[in-house]
Amino acid sequence: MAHPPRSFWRRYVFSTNHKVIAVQYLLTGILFLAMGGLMALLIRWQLAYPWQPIPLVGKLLFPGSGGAVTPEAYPMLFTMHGGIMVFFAITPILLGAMGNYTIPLEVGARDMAFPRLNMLSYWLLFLGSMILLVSFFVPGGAAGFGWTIYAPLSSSTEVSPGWGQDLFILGLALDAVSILMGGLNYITTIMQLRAPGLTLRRLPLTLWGLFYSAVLNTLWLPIVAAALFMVLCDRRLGTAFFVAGPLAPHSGGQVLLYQHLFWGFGHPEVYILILPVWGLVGDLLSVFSRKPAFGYKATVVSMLTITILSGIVWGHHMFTSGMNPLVGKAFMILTITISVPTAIFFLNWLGTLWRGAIRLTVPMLFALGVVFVFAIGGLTGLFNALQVFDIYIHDTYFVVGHFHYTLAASVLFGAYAFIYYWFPKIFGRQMSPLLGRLHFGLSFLFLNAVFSGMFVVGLHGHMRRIADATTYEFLKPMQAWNVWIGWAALGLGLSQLLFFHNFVRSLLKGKTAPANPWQAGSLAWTVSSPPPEHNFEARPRVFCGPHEYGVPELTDGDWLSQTDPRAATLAKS
Amino acid sequence: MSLTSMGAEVFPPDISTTGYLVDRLFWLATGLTGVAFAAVVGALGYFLVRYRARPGRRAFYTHGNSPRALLLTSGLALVVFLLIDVNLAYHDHVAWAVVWGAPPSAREALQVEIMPEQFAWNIRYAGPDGQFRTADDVTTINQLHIPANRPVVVQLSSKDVIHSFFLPNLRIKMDAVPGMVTSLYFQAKRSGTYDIACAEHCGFGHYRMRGFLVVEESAEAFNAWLAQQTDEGPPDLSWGWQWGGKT
Amino acid sequence: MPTTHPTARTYLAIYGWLIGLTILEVGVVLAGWPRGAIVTLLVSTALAKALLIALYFMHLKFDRPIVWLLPGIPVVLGIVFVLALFPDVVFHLVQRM
Amino acid sequence: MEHVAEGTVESPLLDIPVGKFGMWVFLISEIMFFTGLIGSYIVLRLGSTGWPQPRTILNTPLLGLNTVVLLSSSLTMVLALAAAQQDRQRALQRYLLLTALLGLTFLGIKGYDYVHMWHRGFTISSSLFGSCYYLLTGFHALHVLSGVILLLYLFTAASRGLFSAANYGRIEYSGLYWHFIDIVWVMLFAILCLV
Repeated sequence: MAHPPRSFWRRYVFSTNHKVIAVQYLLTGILFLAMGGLMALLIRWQLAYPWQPIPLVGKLLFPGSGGAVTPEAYPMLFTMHGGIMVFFAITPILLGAMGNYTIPLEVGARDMAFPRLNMLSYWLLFLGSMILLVSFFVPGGAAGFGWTIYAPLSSSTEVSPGWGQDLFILGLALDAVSILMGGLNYITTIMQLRAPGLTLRRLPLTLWGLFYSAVLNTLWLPIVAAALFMVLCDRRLGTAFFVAGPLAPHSGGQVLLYQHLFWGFGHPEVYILILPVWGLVGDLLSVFSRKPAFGYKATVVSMLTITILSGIVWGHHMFTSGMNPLVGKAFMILTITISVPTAIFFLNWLGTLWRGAIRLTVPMLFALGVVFVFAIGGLTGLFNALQVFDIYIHDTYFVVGHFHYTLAASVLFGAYAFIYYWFPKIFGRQMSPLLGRLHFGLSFLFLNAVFSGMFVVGLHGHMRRIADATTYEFLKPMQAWNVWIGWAALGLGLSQLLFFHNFVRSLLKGKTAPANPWQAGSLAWTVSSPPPEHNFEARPRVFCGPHEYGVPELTDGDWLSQTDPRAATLAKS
Repeated sequence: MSLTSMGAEVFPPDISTTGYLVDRLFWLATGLTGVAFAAVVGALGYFLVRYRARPGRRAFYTHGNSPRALLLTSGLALVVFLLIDVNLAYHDHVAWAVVWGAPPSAREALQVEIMPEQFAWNIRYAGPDGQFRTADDVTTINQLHIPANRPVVVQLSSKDVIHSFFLPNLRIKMDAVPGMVTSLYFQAKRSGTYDIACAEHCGFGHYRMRGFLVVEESAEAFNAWLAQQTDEGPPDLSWGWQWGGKT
Repeated sequence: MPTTHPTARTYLAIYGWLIGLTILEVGVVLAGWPRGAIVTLLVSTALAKALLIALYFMHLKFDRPIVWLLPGIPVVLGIVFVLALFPDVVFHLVQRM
Repeated sequence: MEHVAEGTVESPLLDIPVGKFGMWVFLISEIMFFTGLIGSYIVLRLGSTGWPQPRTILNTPLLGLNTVVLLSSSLTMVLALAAAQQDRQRALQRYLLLTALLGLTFLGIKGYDYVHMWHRGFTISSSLFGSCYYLLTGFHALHVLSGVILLLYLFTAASRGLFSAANYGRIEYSGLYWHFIDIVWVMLFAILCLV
């Protein structure tokens, strides 16, 4: 029986234990989630009441302008909001924390395949996030070219001179390396370290989601890393890879090339974040319907199909870019084919609920929330795939609403489902279900109010990334909606306080959690909460899939653990 | 600004000959996906109530891996794909042919070159000789005047970063990319003054990169305006390009 | 684990081929062959050299075929990705200012 | 790359050691990284007019010599692996050191080439070709440098007798990385420096 390292530093800070690293990721992610959320509130304030001083915090944040957002500060707000949310909030929570915590436990391993690489991965993320924070305080302020870093706005120092811009790219590059190292561990651990009997057909769906996500990262993140280095060269070494026209120092490169490289990664990124959520939802629906995941194989194959397709549809972000229109048509057709596998696993989710015995626990509520908001996000994606219509709504709030339904709402609910579900295992204490329900109800309400409002203003042509819609005559009728979205956003922000309260209070004095509070079948729930230093005293042996609920022959409960030898005769997976 | 103004029209007023195709596509997509959404949410709600956990209730033990289940899910998915996706893609294809696929001939159309910079729209007309980048060109800033009921072809490039030429009342936009020439065409059928917006983030002044599209009542009114502009002095010849190729 | 490792003699033979092909490459370029011929020849010699290194030095020839999957996927994807950019390159040339 | 001893692994996807699997996954992302760089170069080149003939600018014989140096280092690397597999400790150390020295030689010639080119006015900002040349070969050189550091570490480990006929995994996996760098150079040499 291994003991944890004695010294504080080796045990809690520079630990190679996947569970400690997961908690480090989780706390970092939650911190940045709060920061990105506050930035969103500043953005919504500016849009609701343009150039008005911000109450309470305005004088502190923008002393130069009497507490109002300035035209120079506004791009920094939305750039940092996007960059922080995607790379330093959602990625650390869903890939960093969920991946690190669940993978070794669920495959029955003592740790990740490469624990030291794992530690390095977190600390690179930490370094990247510190660089990002420093960038706020350098002369010229933080980056303001949008989280998509479109060249040549990003790549020419004539139009974006500040060092904050370089630091943003550097921070992202470090985060990319960190994610790649994490992905290497996830892929290797899931594929090579599975316990005896844990065949690929018996993996929890969460792990499939994490695996596909890691594969996408491994394949496409390096492409954007290369592009980011080229942007840095353009900025500081006088090259012109992505600069053309009068700004270019010599004959110049190609502006569109950057967009291809960026979206070559950028579109898979959507799936990188959503695939683990889909997997988690598949598992949670099964656990809390007390019923095997319906069509497990079809779900796994659908997710694989989407993983493959996601790599070849990036062009639908570029219908107005001046890209060859025939290529655009090909991208449109490829894009709509994604709805086939999506529909299949959606139907499988419904099939899991069908004739189940549904328990509406807090993680289940959030999982159902994902189903609801992802239905909206997915279906509105179809509007964006239609070339002619997309050209009208491209770069408007319709697109913002769409990707917030998929990337913010679904992924956020997924992150909360993960936290509420795994909290007892991670910390050995239970969260308050009452506060959890309240948190879900309010979040659900306000979140839909915010993002559906974005559809409305977007359809009216409200461009994204503009600081003041009242500049335009045609947007005058939309101002009331901006006010509405602003207050709904504040409501959404305030309801997250319930979560923070619940999280901290449960951490300190929540009820002690049993080893398996949810009566779940997968391997992680066979060990104590929190698990021992190296998870399993002996290598577990697996006899069935993770979703053996509602087994008819059983009299002592309705489910089988994956380690239950009776599964050899009773289980069908 | 009151809550009553929230009930405004979904789209800004359509002044183009083709915008109705875009709006129609939206309503069709909304109808089709609305049905799918209602079906999903309906099933979800029904299942949550009907199959909620009650004492003694045990779920139906099935893995849903049978060929019948697979046939059902993939069959339904395929039906959804054909009825919604393919249907919409077809209508998009048809609309594309009109909105983007049939540029007017050079003879009948008014040709305009636009070269935006941070944060203004430089607009150039060919002038009497019909040739661009000559001394009789007419250049304006942020003022795009066009005659009603005549096709207009715009070619775009950019002086510095990417901008996006967005005409919300005509339901079209196209990026202006440095080092490239992109183009779009349209025809306005209602006179008046409308907004030109920049739809691609181009720097801190992005939000105020507003131009004005002035649709003149008649060709005469347009020509009169154009003649007035030439009096202001020689146009800026540092930009502009010769028209060639297909448009 | 497959244990049929090649001998030092095989390695030396492969090395000989690699050097020979390199000399050929430099030779045709310095001799000033026509551009089309150089491109065709050099792309094929480079691919041949890369394949020799992968097969013998990286032991792919002696691994089980499924290991091929690992480098195979990104190589295929990379080629597809670059080819997908080609229509834009051509388009770009046509519309050049 | 160390990994937790797992005892018997009974259901891995591939029947290869964990370290080797991990190295291949790492190489996948490396392949994609260079795909991004080389792909950009191809697109930039095909999309521009008046690209110069590389041999009129670059020192082709010198680059050819450097190719031979790097190919030779690949040979010594596989010979090191063969020595480890046969438990020939002295030969193992010798070949590892030789490989590292050849890598350093490559970097030295590269540095000389850079300085020489730069003084002749061919810099990273002088033309698109210059930008591509320094970016691509620069990133390759960085990979060689990290490979050399890895090799020197392996050499010290070998001097302490850490490898044997039963334990040569790290030599093998590092070799995969080293040969991969070699392949990248072979491609760069042909399509960037010669064509």
